[in-house]
Amino acid sequence: MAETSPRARLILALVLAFGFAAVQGLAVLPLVMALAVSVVLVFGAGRVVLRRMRAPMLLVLGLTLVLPLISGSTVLAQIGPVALRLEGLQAAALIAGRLLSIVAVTVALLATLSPFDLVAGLRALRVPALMTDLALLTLRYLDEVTTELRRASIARSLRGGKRGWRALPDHALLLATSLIRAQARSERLWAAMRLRGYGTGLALPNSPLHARDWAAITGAALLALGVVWLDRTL
Amino acid sequence: MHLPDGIVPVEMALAGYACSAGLVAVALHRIKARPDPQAEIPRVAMLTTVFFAASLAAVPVPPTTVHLMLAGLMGVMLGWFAVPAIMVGLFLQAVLFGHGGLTTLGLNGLILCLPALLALRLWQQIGGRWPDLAAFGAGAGAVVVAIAIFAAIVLTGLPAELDARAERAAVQIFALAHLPLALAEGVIVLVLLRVLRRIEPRLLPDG
Amino acid sequence: MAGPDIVNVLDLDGLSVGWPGHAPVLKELSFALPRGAHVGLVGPNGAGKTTLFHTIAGVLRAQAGSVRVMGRTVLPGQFRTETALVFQQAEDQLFCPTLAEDVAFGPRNLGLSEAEISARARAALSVCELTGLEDRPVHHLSGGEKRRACIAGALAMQPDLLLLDEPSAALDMRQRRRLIALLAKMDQAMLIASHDLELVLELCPRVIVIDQGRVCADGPAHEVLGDARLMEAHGQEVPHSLTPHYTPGHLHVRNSL
Amino acid sequence: MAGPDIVNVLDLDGLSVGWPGHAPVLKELSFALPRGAHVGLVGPNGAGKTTLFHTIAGVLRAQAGSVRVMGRTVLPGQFRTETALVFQQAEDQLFCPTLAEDVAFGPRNLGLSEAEISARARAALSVCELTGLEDRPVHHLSGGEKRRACIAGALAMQPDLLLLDEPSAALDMRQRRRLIALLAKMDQAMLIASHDLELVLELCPRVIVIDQGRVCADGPAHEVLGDARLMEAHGQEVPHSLTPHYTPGHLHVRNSL
Ligand SMILES: Nc1ncnc2c1ncn2[C@@H]1O[C@H](COP(=O)(O)OP(=O)(O)OP(=O)(O)O)[C@@H](O)[C@H]1O
Ligand SMILES: Nc1ncnc2c1ncn2[C@@H]1O[C@H](COP(=O)(O)OP(=O)(O)OP(=O)(O)O)[C@@H](O)[C@H]1O
Ligand SMILES: [Mg+2]
Ligand SMILES: [Mg+2]
Repeated sequence: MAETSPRARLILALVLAFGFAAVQGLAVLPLVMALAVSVVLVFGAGRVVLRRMRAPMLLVLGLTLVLPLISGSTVLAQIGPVALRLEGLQAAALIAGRLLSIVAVTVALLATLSPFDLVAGLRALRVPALMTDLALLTLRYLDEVTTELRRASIARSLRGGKRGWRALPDHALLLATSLIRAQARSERLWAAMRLRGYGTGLALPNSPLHARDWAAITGAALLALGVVWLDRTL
Repeated sequence: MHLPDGIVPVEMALAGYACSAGLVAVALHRIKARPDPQAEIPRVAMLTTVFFAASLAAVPVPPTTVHLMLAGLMGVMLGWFAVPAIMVGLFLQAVLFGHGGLTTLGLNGLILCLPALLALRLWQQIGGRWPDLAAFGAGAGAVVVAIAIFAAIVLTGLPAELDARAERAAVQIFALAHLPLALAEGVIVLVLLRVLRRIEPRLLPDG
Repeated sequence: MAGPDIVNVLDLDGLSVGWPGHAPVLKELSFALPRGAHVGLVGPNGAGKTTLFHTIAGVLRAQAGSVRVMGRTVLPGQFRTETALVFQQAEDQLFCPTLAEDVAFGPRNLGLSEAEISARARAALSVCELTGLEDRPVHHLSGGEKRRACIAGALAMQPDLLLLDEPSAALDMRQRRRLIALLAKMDQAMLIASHDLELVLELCPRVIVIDQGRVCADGPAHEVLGDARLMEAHGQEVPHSLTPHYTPGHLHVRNSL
Repeated sequence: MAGPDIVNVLDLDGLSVGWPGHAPVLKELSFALPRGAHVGLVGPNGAGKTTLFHTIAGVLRAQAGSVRVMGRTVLPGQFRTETALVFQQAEDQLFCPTLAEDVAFGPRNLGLSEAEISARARAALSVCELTGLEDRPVHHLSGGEKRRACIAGALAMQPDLLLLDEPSAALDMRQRRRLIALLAKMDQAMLIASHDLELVLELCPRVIVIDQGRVCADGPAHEVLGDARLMEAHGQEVPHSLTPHYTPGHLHVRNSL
C-alpha cells in the first residue's frame, strides 16, 4: 500500500479520521482501535507512529487522571475527598480511544509522505494554488529561517543578552530583524520566480488516481460508514 | 493552544471545517480584489515562515518557557492573507509536528484566524492615533480572544456530566495560566511594531 | 570564438536605468556581446552590476536608451527565455522543494512535453555534475552544489545569454575550481560580474570595468586587469597572478598600509 | 609579539566535540594561543572551523578534553565576555534597529554606566571607521559596513579573544583591504577562519590547517601555506602571492583543467 498516491492518502486519512471521531459509544471502540492498528501495519509505519505517539499519550494520561475525578455522578470508589466516577471514566476512555486511533491513522498515512508530496496531494484536491504555494515556500525556507533565528539568538547571548522575562524585548528585536530580512529576500525570490516563468503555481500538475487508489478510498469510506452505523445501532 | 483530535464531538469538528472554509473563501475573495495578488505570495510566504519559525522557538516567561502564538501580529502584518497563511501553518503543524489535529483543523483555524482579523481591525481603527496601544492590544488581545474561543469550544464539546463548579474552576485556571502569554505577546508586538515603524515602515500596512 | 552570425547576443545602447524613486544608477551604458563571448564585469560595490543584470533580464525599466537581446528589444515585465540570470544569493533562487523539480521548473513553464522537460533537466544536471542528487531537498545541498544547481536551472532554459552575479561568492577553493572548470567549457555568451578577479581572469578574455554606472574600461583581460592605475582608481587591485613576486618580503610592506 | 604573561588566552587540550545526535566533528584537538597572537585557521568546507568557534564560545559542549579561555575552563551555556565571536553571516548578528544601538548592546548588558557605554561604543565605531553612520538602520548598511559593524559590536565588549569566521566573505576589494588594515592593527588575540588565503597570509604569522576535525599542520604561515602538497591534500591551493609567475601563459593551461 506504500504506493498509494498522496491525494488518495489525504482522502483516506480524512474519511477514517472523521469516521473515528464520530464514535460515541464504548462498544465499537475496540473495533476502531483494531482498524487503526491494521492501517498502521498495512502502511508499514509502525516505528514512525510509535515515535509520534508520545505527546498524544501524555495528553491521554492527563485526561484519564482528571476526568474520572471531576465528571459524572456514579461514584465507584471514594478515598477521602477524592471520588472516582463511572461517567468520567467512560468519557476518558472514549476520548483516549478516539484520539489515539485518529493520530495513529493520520501519522501512518501522511507523516510518512515527504512534505512536498503532501502539498502536491493538496493541490490535486483543488486546494487553491495560493495556499499550496504558501505551503511549499514555507516548507522550503523553514529550515533556513530557523537556523538564522538560532544563530541570532546565540549572538545575543554571546554579547551578554539578559535572561528571563527581561529578554522579551530582545526577542522582539530578533523577530523584527528576521521579518525585515524576509521582506528583502521575498523581493529577490519574486524576481527569480518571474524570470523562470512563474504563472500557475509551484506544485506539480495532477497525477491521475489509479484503480488501487479508488479501491482504497472506497474501502475506507465503507469502513468509516460501517463504524458509524455500528456505533449508532449497538 | 491547539485542539487535538478526538476531544470534541464530530458535529463540532465538521462545523469548524465549514466555518473555516467560509472564512478562507472570504479572505481569498478579498485577496483576489487586490491589484497583483500573485506578486504578494513570496512576501506573505517569507513572513509566514518567520512567524512559523518564531512560534517553534521557546521564549522565556518565568517560571517556564512558552511558545508564542503570534496570531495578532500576523493579522496586523499580513491583513487578509493571514487567513490562508494560518490555515497552511496549522495543516503543516498538525501533519509534521503533531500539534493540533486533522479533524480539528477547522476549529483550530477559527481559534487563530478570528483573533488575527480582530487584531487587524483594531490596528486599522486606532493604529494611526495610538500605535503603541493598538500594538499591545493586538498582541495581547489576540491571545485573550483565542483563549476564549478555545475554552468555549472545549466546554461545549466536553461530556455533559461535567459538574458546573469543576468546569468554572478549570476555565479559570486555564485562563490564568495563559495570562503571562498574553502579556508576553503584547510586549513583543509592541516592541516589534515600534521598531518596524521607526526603521522599516514599508513592512507595515497603512495603519 | 564568435559564430558566423551577424547579430550580437546583447546590445546595450545609451542605457540609463534607476530603481523606482531613486536617481539613475546606470548612465549611458553602451556595449555589445557577440555570440559565445565570455565577458567579465568588474567594479566596486554599488557600481551598478546587479542593476544592469536586472535590466537586461527585464525586471527594471530603462529610463533612456535600449537593451536588445538577440536583436529584439527587452521590455520590462516580459519574460524572455533567451536570458538566464544567476543571482548572487543562491538560496533565493532555488525555491522548489527538490533539485529535480527546481531545474524542471523553467522548462515546465515553457509548456514543453513531460519527456522534453525531463530530458532538458537531466542534461542540465549532468553538465553541472549534479546527477545523483535529483531528489535531494534543496536546503540540504552544500554551498557549491547550490550554486551549481542555480546554473543548472538557468541552463535548462537553454538561454543564449547567461548572466552570472558573483558566481564564486561563498565557495571554498575546491568548489570554486570546479565551478571555473564548468563555466570554462560552456559556449553560451556570458557576462560574469565578480569581485574575484582571478576567476574573471581565468574565464574571460575580455573585461569591462564599470564604476558609478559608467563604463570605465573595456578591453582584453590582461591589459585591463593588469593596469594598476585603472584598477586602483576603481577600488580594485591587480590580481596576484598578474604581478610578479620573487620574495615573500613584500607582505610586511603591505601589512603596514 | 606575546606579552609578558604566563597565561595563554586560549588553551585547547584534547578537545573532541560533536553536534548533539551526530558523530564527533572535532577529534582530539590541541593547541594554544598566546596573548596578542593572530592565528589563521584554514581547512575545506565541513572541516569543523565553525564548530570549533562555537565550542570556544560556549555554545557546544566538549565531549572530551577541555577549552580554557584566560586560564578558566569554558562551560557550555555560560557565555563568557572575554570571547567575542564574529559569525560568517553578518546579518544574523546585527539585530538592533540602528548601528549605535547594536554596538552599545553588549556594553549595556555588562551593566556599565551610560557614559561608559557610549564611550566604548564610540571607540569601537571609530576603530572600525564607522563614525557618522551611528543612526543608520542596520539593514541599510553595505556588506562591508555590516561586517565592520559586527566587529565593532565585538570590540565594544573589550574581549581578550576575537574569533572571526570568514571575515572577508562577500566583500569587494576595497572593503576587504580596509578590513585587513583594520584587523592588522588590533592587538587582541585572534583566530581567523577563512578560505581567503591571501588574507590569512597578510594577517597571520601562524597558520593552523584542520581537516576532518584534526590539526594537520601548525606553523609559520609561509611554510604551511606555501607547501603545495599539504595544501592540495586538504582541498586548498597555494595562494598566488606565494607562487612565482613570470608569464601570463599559465592561465590557458589552467583553463583546460
Ligand atoms: N532594490 C533597490 N532599491 C533601490 N536602490 C537600489 C536597489 N538595489 C540597488 N540599489 C542601488 O543601486 C546602486 C547600484 O547597486 P547594485 O546592486 O547594482 O551594485 P553592484 O555593482 O551589484 O554592487 P555589489 O558589488 O555590491 O553587488 C546602489 O547605489 C544601490 O544603493
Ligand atoms: N547545526 C549542525 N547540526 C549538525 N551538524 C552540523 C551542524 N553544523 C555543522 N555540522 C556538521 O559539522 C561538520 C563541520 O561543520 P563546520 O560548519 O564546523 O565546518 P566549517 O569548517 O566551518 O566549514 P565551512 O568552511 O563550510 O564553513 C560538518 O560535517 C557539518 O555537517
Ligand atoms: Mg551586486
Ligand atoms: Mg564555517
